[in-house]
Amino acid sequence: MSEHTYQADTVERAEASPETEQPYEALGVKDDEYARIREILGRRPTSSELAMYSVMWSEHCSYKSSKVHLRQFGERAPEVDFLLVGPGENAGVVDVGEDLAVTFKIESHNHPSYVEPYQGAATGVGGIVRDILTMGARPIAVLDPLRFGPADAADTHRVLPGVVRGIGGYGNSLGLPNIGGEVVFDACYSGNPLVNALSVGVLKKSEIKLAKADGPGNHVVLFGARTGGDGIGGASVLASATFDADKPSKRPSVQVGDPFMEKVLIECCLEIYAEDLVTGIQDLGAAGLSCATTELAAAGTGGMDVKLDLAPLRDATLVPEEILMSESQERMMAVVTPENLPRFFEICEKWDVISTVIGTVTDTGRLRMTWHGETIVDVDPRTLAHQGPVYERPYHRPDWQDALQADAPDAARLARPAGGEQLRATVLRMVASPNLADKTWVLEQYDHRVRGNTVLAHGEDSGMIRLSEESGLGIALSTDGNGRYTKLDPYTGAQLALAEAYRNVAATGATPLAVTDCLNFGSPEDPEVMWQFAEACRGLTDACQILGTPVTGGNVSFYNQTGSEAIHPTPVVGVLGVIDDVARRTRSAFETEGEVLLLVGETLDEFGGSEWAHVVHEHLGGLPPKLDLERERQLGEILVAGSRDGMLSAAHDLSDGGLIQALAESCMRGGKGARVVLPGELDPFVELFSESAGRAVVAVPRSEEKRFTDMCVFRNVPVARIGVVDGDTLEVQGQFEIPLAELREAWTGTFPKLFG
Amino acid sequence: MPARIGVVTFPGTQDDADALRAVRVAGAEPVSLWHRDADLHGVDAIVLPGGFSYGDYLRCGAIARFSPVMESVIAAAHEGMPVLGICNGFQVLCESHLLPGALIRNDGMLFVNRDVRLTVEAADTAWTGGYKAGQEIVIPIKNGEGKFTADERTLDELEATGRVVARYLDNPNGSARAIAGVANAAGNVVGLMPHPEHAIDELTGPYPGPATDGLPFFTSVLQRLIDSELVNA
Amino acid sequence: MARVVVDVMLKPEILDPQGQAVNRALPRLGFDGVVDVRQGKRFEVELEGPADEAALARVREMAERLLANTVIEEYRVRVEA
Amino acid sequence: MARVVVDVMLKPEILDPQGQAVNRALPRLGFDGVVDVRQGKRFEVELEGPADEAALARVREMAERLLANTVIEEYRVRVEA
Ligand SMILES: Nc1ncnc2c1ncn2[C@@H]1O[C@H](COP(=O)(O)OP(=O)(O)O)[C@@H](O)[C@H]1O
Ligand SMILES: [Mg+2]
Repeated sequence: MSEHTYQADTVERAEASPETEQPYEALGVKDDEYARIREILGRRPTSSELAMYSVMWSEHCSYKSSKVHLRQFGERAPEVDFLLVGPGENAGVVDVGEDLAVTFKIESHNHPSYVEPYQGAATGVGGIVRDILTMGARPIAVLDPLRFGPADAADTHRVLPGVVRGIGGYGNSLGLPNIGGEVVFDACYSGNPLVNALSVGVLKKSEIKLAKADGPGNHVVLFGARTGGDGIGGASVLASATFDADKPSKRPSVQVGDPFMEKVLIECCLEIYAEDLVTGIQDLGAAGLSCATTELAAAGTGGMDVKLDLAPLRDATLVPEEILMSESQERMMAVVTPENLPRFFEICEKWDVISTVIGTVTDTGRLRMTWHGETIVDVDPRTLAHQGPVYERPYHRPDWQDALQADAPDAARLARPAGGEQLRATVLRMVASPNLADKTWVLEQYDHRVRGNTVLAHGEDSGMIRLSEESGLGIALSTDGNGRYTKLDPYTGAQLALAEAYRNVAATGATPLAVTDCLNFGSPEDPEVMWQFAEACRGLTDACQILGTPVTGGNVSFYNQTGSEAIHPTPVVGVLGVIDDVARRTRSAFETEGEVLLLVGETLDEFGGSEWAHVVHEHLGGLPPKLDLERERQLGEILVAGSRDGMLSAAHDLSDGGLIQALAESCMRGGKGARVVLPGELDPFVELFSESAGRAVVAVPRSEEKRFTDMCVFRNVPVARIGVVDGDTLEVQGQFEIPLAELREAWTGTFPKLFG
Repeated sequence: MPARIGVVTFPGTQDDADALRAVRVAGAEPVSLWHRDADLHGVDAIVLPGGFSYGDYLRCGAIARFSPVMESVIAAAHEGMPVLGICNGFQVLCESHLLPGALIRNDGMLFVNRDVRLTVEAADTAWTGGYKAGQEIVIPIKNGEGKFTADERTLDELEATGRVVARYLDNPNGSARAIAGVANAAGNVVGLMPHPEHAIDELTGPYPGPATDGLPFFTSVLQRLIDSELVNA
Repeated sequence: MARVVVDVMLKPEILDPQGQAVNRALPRLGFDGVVDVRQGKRFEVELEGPADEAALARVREMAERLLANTVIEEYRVRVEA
Repeated sequence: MARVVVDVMLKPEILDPQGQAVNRALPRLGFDGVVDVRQGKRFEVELEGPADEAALARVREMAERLLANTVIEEYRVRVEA
């Protein structure tokens, strides 16, 4: 079918045929939403307009269920002076000093990664990197927090290898170091893996770009890949339902990424930015051209005229509704003045990037689109971008929450290992369990070195990137989240995710500054899920206030469920930190024999949602560890000050698996053993495996022990000497001893056995 | 006049910034070369850096090999200019027939990023004069198609003529005879799968070290240029 | 012994970045008159026994489960002369 | 418009890691009776004009220079029915 025989649904036709039935339900538009669209327009929408409203008012783009809860991130944000761009733009921007700013954001690509793991994950990386690029920044790193079903499940073996190859395949080809992330297994993610991706970029403070179409007469340029039929299942319904005559050819169900195209697009954009050739820019992500045109227009002078038939196509049979909804990857839209256009085109030509003027900025307040001369869209862009439906979804605390919290994993309920032999066996079992085991099999598939500024990456508490070779200025990033904790108590669970990421950043010597979050939840139409969501948002907001780290942006992923079974609520939190000189970074490895090991923080008997209860008893119940955010802040300051004053040789935060897991990791990483004497009166099992928050283990030279301990005491943070770095075994005196080689075999064997 | 060392950027090249930095750290003047520009801008030596030129589509290095700059690089290489191809650069050199053999998919099928131990076997090439023959070094690899392959006759010839530049101690990808790098007969053109430009400073090099074993590739060529009086010390 | 060939190509509606890259390179090498190039995979499967219907059915299953990713690829099984 | 197919396979003397990986996976998936698998590439080249001798000669040159690396690969050009 050629485009010329396609009879577009024009505004004129829409006015003349108010009674035409439109398949809005198939596009996910509710009755009342459709009625509102008709009211806004004063007529029925054209099929192209309906396509646009349906995607722009979708949960994914309009945040209609989450908006009322997300607001508090901005409204109750801590007062800070470093936030240059807050929530609402493509990504937040933070002032990191020396004229530099950093932008970072996390996003999810969960559902596509289940359907086609490689392409789903790959395009997830591609999408978030374009958000960073859109802010005017050079993307400089990615992180990939992942969640899968049980490690031995057949479907995990389909999904995980593909996801990992996809993230590596795309990220490596972009030349972006992968400096962190997570790999977590839990039965709740069977059939619904979580593939979140975070990207970070750097730019000059003065060069932030915004997504707005200003200046009537300026050109609207579409550049990058051609538009294909990717991700337009819905639009095809529309096109064929309205015009069943010439059905368009088959449309792909999955988006395929072209990382090479994205790489040249990045370099092309950076050259364009360097010459200051755009007045506004927007990436094409979800909702493609619909989103880019409406958001640019709505944020700018207010109007835009677009000749949709000028968009370069990969598939000539695409109809306007499909072009508007296509989610083809690797595309950008810029607003360019007539003077700058020739140079803009020159740079695109240099990078072999196709660029096409498809429209003009106007001051009409209307977004108008034509298709071969006929008007098919005529709307107020703000009604699409900002005036979507907002739902106050009902929510209530689940009936089962009390029973779940009452089912505490105390000693009477779950048998605990006692005595050296049993503890020893438990240590070996725990380090080999999939969530705690060595992830080298995954991490080796990622390039963490490219660009030559990676100071810390995999195996460290946070990834760290040098921004300036002259001064040593750098940033650190960590992502964390614990679905089990959050299931037990969504408010505290979200806070614990933040606290852990915060602690990880501080442990490497960087000062935590700001937050991005990816909120992975079940269906918002389920009031119990909605309660989890509301609690998590409230918890995160409260915690950010105390820690002084504002949320700068993030993403919500709803409908993560198989049938009616929702995943554990899983807020994944990314924390960005800054360090004035990366040369003073703290590693987690124990490197020097004779150094003193100190445990900072307080250990309680806390096993609700713990890794031990999960691995050994497949138990989930009770309450997550208590959180003292003031204490957490003090610990952060201690870790940063310890690094700044040169007291610390190593630091490692305590989280999943508790003290013994942290010790084991630091020993194996540095190739040195440790002799440990447990300090407290607690049961050794509790000392070793409890997951109490607000703790870290550090190694200090003997000469620094007093100074460091004094610093902790001064801040009222408990500190205890627990041993020394020594030999080639991990020994807990009076309990057991494990040669490093044996420990390493258990720890490193799991992934190759499962996936190798 | 200081030594000027060019680093070529193809579309999809990733490690050009790293190679430029390594050249600078070694004490030479780094010069960016663009694939569409046949002019070598008076450089004294050339690095073809790592990455995914043209997305590594078709075959790694296959499309880059036809860039205008490669016409000049091939001509200069034939006249004796030192040329180092790292990873994707090595693949480009093989595709250009400046070096024998080819690089195909790793035995394990996966992309592997790992610090590997190598022995420098040939210390008489333009890029390895600063090493001792047999010296063991640690340098990262990161590739999916890094398995060196050639027919037996070619392999025998490479061995017999001392053109195996570096060999893996723990062959990570099934490379024929554990070969990690080779040279042309004249010794001015070297191809290497591992990345010496990622092992030039304590902060970012392999951990736990040695972290700077890659630097001599860059200082060696500088020394060679000085010795041959092409440039001033 | 018989040889069965399995051709695996991306479905026509799926973006083929590799084919595109070749496509763009051809004119630069002076090859005109090519409208499109698509790149796929070719598997040569050597069977122990004859390539009878049962064997072909097995190869088809192999293609379905392992050789092709049917979410984005299609395949064809044939006996090579 | 005519379609010409170029099959590119590694030369028999070159070990084929991809084919080997498939080979190893087959028994694990319960497929027996396969002696060997080799994996190569298939290019579908759409020509503007007819696939006459001149066109085929051009495609052969394309294969020789670009589509195959003749150091390790061999190719075959044919018109697909
Ligand atoms: N969980 C969240 N926390 C904070 N901000 C959020 C969250 N989810 C979405 N946002 C913000 O809402 C805005 C719209 O998000 P989104 O539509 O995902 O942006 P984009 O289309 O650019 O990816 C962004 O500024 C994003 O940062
Ligand atoms: Mg965006």
